[in-house]
Amino acid sequence: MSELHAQTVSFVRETMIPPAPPPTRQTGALSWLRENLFSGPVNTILTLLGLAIIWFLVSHFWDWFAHSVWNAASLAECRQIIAETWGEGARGACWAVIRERWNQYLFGFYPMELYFRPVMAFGFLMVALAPVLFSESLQIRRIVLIVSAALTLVLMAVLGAPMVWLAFAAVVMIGAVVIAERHAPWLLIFSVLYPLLGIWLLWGGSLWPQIMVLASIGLGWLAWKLLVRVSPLLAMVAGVLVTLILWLVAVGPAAEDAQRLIPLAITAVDSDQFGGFLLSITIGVAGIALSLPLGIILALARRSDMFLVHTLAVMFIEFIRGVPLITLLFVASLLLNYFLPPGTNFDIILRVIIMVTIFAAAYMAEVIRGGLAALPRGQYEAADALGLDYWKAQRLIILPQALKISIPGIVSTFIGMFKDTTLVVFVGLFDPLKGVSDFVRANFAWKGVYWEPFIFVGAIFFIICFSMSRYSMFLERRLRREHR
Amino acid sequence: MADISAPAATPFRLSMLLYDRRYRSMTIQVFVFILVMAFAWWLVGNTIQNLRVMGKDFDFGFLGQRAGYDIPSPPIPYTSDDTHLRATIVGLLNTVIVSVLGCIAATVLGITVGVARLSNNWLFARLMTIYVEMFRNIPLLLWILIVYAIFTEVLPPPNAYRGEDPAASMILFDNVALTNRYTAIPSLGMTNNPGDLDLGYRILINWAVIAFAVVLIGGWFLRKAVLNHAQKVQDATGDRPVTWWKNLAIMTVPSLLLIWYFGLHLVPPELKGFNFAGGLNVQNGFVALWLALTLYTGAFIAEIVRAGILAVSKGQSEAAFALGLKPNWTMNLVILPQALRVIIPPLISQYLNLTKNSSLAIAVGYMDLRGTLGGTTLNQTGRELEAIVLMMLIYLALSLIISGAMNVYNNRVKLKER
Amino acid sequence: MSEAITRDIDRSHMKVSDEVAIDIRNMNKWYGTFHVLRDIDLTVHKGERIVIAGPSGSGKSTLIRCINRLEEHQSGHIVVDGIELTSDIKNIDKVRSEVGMVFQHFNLFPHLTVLENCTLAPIWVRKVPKKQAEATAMRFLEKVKIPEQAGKYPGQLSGGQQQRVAIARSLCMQPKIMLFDEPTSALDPEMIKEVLDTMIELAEEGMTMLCVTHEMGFAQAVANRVIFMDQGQIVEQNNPHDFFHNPKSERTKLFLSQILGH
Amino acid sequence: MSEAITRDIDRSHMKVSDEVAIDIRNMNKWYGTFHVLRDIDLTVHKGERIVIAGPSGSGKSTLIRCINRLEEHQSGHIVVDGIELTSDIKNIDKVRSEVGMVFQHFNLFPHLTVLENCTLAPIWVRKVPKKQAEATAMRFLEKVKIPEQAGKYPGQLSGGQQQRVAIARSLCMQPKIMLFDEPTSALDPEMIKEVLDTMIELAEEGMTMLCVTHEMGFAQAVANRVIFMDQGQIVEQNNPHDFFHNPKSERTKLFLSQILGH
Amino acid sequence: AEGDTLKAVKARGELICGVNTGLVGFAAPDASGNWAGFDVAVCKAVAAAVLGDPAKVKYVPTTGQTRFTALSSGEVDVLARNSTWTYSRDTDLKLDFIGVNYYDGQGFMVRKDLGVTSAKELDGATICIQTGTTTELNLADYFKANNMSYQPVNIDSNAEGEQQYMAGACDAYTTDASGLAATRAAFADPENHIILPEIISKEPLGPAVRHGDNNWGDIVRWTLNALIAAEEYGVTSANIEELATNSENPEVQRLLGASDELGAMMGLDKDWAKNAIKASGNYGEVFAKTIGEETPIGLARGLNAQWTQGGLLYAPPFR
Ligand SMILES: Nc1ncnc2c1ncn2[C@@H]1O[C@H](COP(=O)(O)OP(=O)(O)OP(=O)(O)O)[C@@H](O)[C@H]1O
Ligand SMILES: Nc1ncnc2c1ncn2[C@@H]1O[C@H](COP(=O)(O)OP(=O)(O)OP(=O)(O)O)[C@@H](O)[C@H]1O
Ligand SMILES: [Mg+2]
Ligand SMILES: [Mg+2]
Repeated sequence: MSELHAQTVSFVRETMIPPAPPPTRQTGALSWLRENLFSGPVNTILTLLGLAIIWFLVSHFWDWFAHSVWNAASLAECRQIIAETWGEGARGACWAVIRERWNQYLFGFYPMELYFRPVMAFGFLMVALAPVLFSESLQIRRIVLIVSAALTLVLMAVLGAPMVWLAFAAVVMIGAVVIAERHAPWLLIFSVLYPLLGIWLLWGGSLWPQIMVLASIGLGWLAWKLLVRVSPLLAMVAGVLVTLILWLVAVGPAAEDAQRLIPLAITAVDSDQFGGFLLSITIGVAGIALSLPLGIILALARRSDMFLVHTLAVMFIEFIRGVPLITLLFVASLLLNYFLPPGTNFDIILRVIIMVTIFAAAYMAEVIRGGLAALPRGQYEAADALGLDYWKAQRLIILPQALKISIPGIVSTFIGMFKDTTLVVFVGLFDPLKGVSDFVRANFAWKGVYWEPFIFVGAIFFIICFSMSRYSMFLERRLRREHR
Repeated sequence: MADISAPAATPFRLSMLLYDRRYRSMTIQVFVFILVMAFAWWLVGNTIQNLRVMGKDFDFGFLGQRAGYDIPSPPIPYTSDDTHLRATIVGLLNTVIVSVLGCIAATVLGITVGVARLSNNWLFARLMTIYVEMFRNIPLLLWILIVYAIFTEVLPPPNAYRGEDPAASMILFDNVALTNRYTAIPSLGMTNNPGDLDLGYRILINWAVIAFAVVLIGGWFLRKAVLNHAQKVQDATGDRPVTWWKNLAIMTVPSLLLIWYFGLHLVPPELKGFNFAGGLNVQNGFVALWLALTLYTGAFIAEIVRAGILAVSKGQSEAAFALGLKPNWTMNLVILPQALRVIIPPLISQYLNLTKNSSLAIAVGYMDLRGTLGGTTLNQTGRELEAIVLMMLIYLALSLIISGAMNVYNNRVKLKER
Repeated sequence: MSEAITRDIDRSHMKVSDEVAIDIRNMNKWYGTFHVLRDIDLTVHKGERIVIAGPSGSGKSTLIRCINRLEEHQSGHIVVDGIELTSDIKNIDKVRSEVGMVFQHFNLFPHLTVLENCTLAPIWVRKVPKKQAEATAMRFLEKVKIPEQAGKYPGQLSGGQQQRVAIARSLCMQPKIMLFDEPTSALDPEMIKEVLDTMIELAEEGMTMLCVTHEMGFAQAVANRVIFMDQGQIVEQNNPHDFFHNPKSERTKLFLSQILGH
Repeated sequence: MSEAITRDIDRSHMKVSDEVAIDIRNMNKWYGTFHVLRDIDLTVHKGERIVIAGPSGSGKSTLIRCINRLEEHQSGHIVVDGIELTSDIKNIDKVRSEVGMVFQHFNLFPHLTVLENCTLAPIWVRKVPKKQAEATAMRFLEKVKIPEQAGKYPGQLSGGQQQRVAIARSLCMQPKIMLFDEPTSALDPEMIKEVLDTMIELAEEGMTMLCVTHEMGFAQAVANRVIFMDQGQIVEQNNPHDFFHNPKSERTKLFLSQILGH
Repeated sequence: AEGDTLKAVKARGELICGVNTGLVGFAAPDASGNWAGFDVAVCKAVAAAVLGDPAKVKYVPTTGQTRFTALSSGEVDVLARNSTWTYSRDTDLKLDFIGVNYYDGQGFMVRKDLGVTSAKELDGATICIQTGTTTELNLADYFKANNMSYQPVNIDSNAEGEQQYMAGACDAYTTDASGLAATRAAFADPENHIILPEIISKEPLGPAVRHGDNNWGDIVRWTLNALIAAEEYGVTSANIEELATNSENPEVQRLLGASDELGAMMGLDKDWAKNAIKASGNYGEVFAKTIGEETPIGLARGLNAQWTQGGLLYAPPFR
């Protein structure tokens, strides 16, 4: 009736109850089936529908896959083999075309004896990316480094790389693995130098331009250093100007002179020999690498409280995002020559890379803007209160954090861009999907093959993009966890 | 309280241009402006000079010339004698048509798949995941080509429908013929044709279409009125009157009456000569492009929808259940309104992407803006500068319209926060 | 935060009747193969105010979530207000409209105003006319002392205000039993007091309450009974005074020394 | 939390000099059309320790943020250490490197270790060699009693530790004046004491301090002067003893009754 | 830019030649990336004439849309990409076609079982056509002139066109007759397809150069003429060395640089024509090797026979 009642219920457990197994219908394969596949009429229908879809796909495509021919010199021969082996009218896949032309799907017209160079450049790319993309988890970085080192070396050996190169690659890759274990931030130096190295490996030629570019950056840094006491802003402008002017004026001649004095060159490969996935990856990686700084500048400009700077950034970003990439590629191939001084003429691949960069930069700017916006205001205020000026605050406090948050977005942008590199076929470049396939089919032997190249190329795209998207999802999850 | 006393004016010194916050931003902006202007001036200067060197000019006069090429199934009357301008408009309309239909279908597909991925049916959820991953990670161009190739390779040619014992037969009660050129569907015939409204420029709209439009729009408003009324009744008495049959009647009865009045009937396609005639032949290029765009964008939308639903925390539905709300009310009153806020902005940028991606139409020979203005017209007239600039501007305008709509929506639904 | 409870409550009028509000017998629950609740026996009478304490992961939340079937139990019986919880949907709905629940993170509907949050369930579940629902809602908002916030959105309120709205929202369904799952643990210290005051007021009116909380001041002030759980079992039950000053089980002692230690 | 202040401080050696550290005259500030700070007049001498109190929204934070120009004032004058704050960037930079600030939410840089947090500004703003900056940083970390955490990241520290790092970070710039904006209000009770102790130590060394806080124990123990603000104005200024025991204005009385009430 | 293409090519040591991205018989790279084909032979000949080495060519694949821009913007020195010489291209587009290396005409291919024997019976047919080509305009004009209707199926590339046609997505496939023959030859069942007798247009395909650099135009024009003349005079890659030293025919002597210094007039070596012919043989040899009857494509010489054989090939005299 009252308080007393409550007091009578006092209770103390003397012995604890051990955990018991759940009732049987909670476990076992049958219960799994019941719960996951047949838990209700709707679910059952969906399951049957799913089975129907699977059955349809298998029944329609299985025999085609099963009747694969790997060894033939032409489509006609393929057809003949299929007819002989599985009877007249049988359908079958003619993978022989891939067997014969795989190199062009992967490397385009890159000289066959030099295939190891792109492979090496790609392997080094992994090393260069490791400290950036896999900076958090030592274990993942170790796996990535070791696997890519091993793969690169094996592939290079298979592709007949000379001993010198093998040794060079081995030193770099094993060195990277060791450094990653000992003092990972040093790998960043390699990341910074990688663009020059990668360009050299891919295009070959003299190493001097690379060295000269480095030297001019060094001079620009010197100029900055000299002036920074006077005015940081002025110093930055001066540093950039010195570097740019040296690039435009001095690097070329100086490199030639140096090359004459001390030859330091490997076989040059023109960019019109690039094709297939080599082209896609080159455009994709170059585009993303170049668009990152541009995107950062655009994002900062867009967040600026200076009206004009903000407006210009918005206009630029919205314009680029508002038109299809294909029109920008047209601009690269058809209009860029109108816009440049008469007589200038440069490589179509370079032009395409420029347009792709601009395109990606607009998207990148939005991604990075998101990262910037995700930083709490306190970080800006703390930087201000410590007396850091705008650029120092950005460089030391804001961007390192914002970029880290943005990595998943950057990876997604890269995936999109990488897929979009197939559009370069519309300006006459040999993308792996249509460009290479079209000229392969322009050959008499392979006229009429259709599905096999598509499946081959599609599978490679899928593997690359899927693994990247998984990686970015993994990052996203981890970032979300960290933010809590 | 003292009023604003103007800050003491400090005398202006030149160094303030760099070191005074107020002037510094001005200085930077002027500097940026000069830089941008110089760059623009340089571009324009180069262009003028280049045009002179090549002996060309910048002139849109070519749009008035005879186009000379044909466009399959133009949405407005068009022949090869029409001008490039009209060809451009046809292309633009084609772009808009495939984009709009693509957006609608992709939304439906995306929502279905997005929800299916959340279903607790293991098999189906997996299948949907495979679909989404396949389409997200393989270039769109490949999908367009594949879908198109499937259409050409798998479907029978119109020929197969010929003869006593045809190899293929029409479906849906002999109304639809799927061929590897087009899908022949019935067209609408009228026994009581009210004639056309001439909009000028050889654009005709049948009065019956207008009548249907009026009836449907009217019905939509009426439906709103019914719902409002139901809401009022619910507010007053707590019980919500049943409205579905009223709505059904409002939406169907007037249309049925109109159908009866105009004597609307289906004219099934018939094989005449090489092709089906009588009905409508929907080009496979269009269908393939539409389907590929739908499947591709649908995969992205599915992810958006899934993320949107997942973004509404589990606590929300638990709170609703704890209050005694039934699952379907919980969905309608609690989950969806919140999920939509998360879903709509990325959804619209997918619409934007779809519209831009429709420029790949050329791969299947669908004559969209890129195929007409940026393709044949450009090629025949050699006016690349004008054609591409115009094409970019049109795409830009389409994008701005879409993103404008998005901004309006975003501002309307923004959650109020502290 | 024990100083948050300032006044000592006059418990004399807070009668506990003999009627049983909740009756749990031999209840067991598993998550997969993990046995979260083991042989729970618990009878709650109308008007009783029960505080459930225990270390993290001991199954407190799961227990009270079973009471309005946000979680399903796998064996044993739960009878709420005379209705047994089985998988019968009608029973579940009935129980849920008799049992109000307040969550740790409020779970207000951010797209609805405070008033709409409070009237949503009465209108759709109880079919109350809107006007009337709003009047009731305003009454409860006044009770939790935020009538002036009725037109705002939850996002515009402080945590303490949000939790009070959540309480008002539950009350608008005029439940017979209220469940609280750590209602103050996501709040800043100043706001805890606001919410506890509201809960005390409810207690004074004789509402049957089950409250998972670590606010021992609150427990001492209003509870009829404190239940201590560990490893999915009820380890000790007692009136607050004895529970705090004379715990019997070793685990309870350890637990109390931890939370009262500082 | 008044029990946090345990010892009574010997104020005799905490001299207040005649030199003026901060001089605010007739200062007004608006957010849009909202007049947040009205006719503020305030002179702070070197070595003074001022506590600013007042209800939420009264403009306390805004006031001290104006002192290092995180916010811009629109009329009147603020002279800090002889430098007037105008929009001249050089002056602003100079003032900021003389004035340290500690925020409510610490605002440590999560991507840098504790040591890097502390050496960042000395290295980049004061151009101190790294070695030297690290030595200084370690000295201050020792002062706030967490030298052993130097290599950790802020995310690995407790709130109290983080706040002490924030204080050390400010001190590393060897500022003449320290501003504190509710440095303890985001902390759990146990941690408040750690931080207050550190602040008291600072005060004992004669640092000029302006501190927005509701820790009245702290105010009584170390402040030379308590300033009470309301609606953007300084309503009352007094020494702590008189302020707490003999408030003059009605508003102050009301406020004191509220915060000391529970 | 005007007048220095030759200088630029010599300085570069490489001829940049715009070609098709892949067209059977005319231009396509093989498995090791070597370009070959009828158009490619022109590039090689010009490179041999100018630089003395047929291998010094960089091939720039161009699409229907990029080809003329590539030429007019100076990206390529010569465009050898089966482009039809038309009035507007020559004038409005500011190109110079320097001659015709293949006389083509637009035709139709249909399945035999369609029962069609003449293009006039194609009323209402579905026709596959590559967009952005002159064939598209010709087709429209032809059907209009004959009061017939058709449904175009626009395709982007030749490969797609073949695929569409084979699957029966169009009743007829129209393109240049040479292309039709090549396409048909590649079918598994060429005997089931016929090329209709009507040729509905003139398609003179020829290399083009930029407008304005007449000397360069001359070089390309006369290189092509040299190949044609060489066939006429029986100069082949096999006997060229021999004839260069001891030919009786004064025209051959002039052509192969034995007597007059013709090359110097254009700023080339005296061996220019010899080199050009040596590159891949005379016109007839090139034809036979790439698209002739011996090849799977199996085109007959037809209009492209020497004027002496009843064809249209007629090289102006070398003097
Ligand atoms: N959905 C679930 N699936 C599997 N295990 C769960 C699930 N929800 C809770 N658990 C586990 O059940 C146990 C009891 O959880 P419960 O939330 O009831 O604990 P609690 O006593 O409320 O703890 P806290 O004080 O942390 O809220 C925990 O070990 C938890 O990890
Ligand atoms: N950026 C801003 N824009 C507009 N109004 C603002 C802004 N920042 C603060 N305010 C307003 O100015 C007033 C004073 O704010 P301030 O933060 O200085 O108060 P406070 O005394 O520090 O309060 P608290 O104790 O809550 O921190 C408040 O009414 C606040 O709403
Ligand atoms: Mg819990
Ligand atoms: Mg404040």
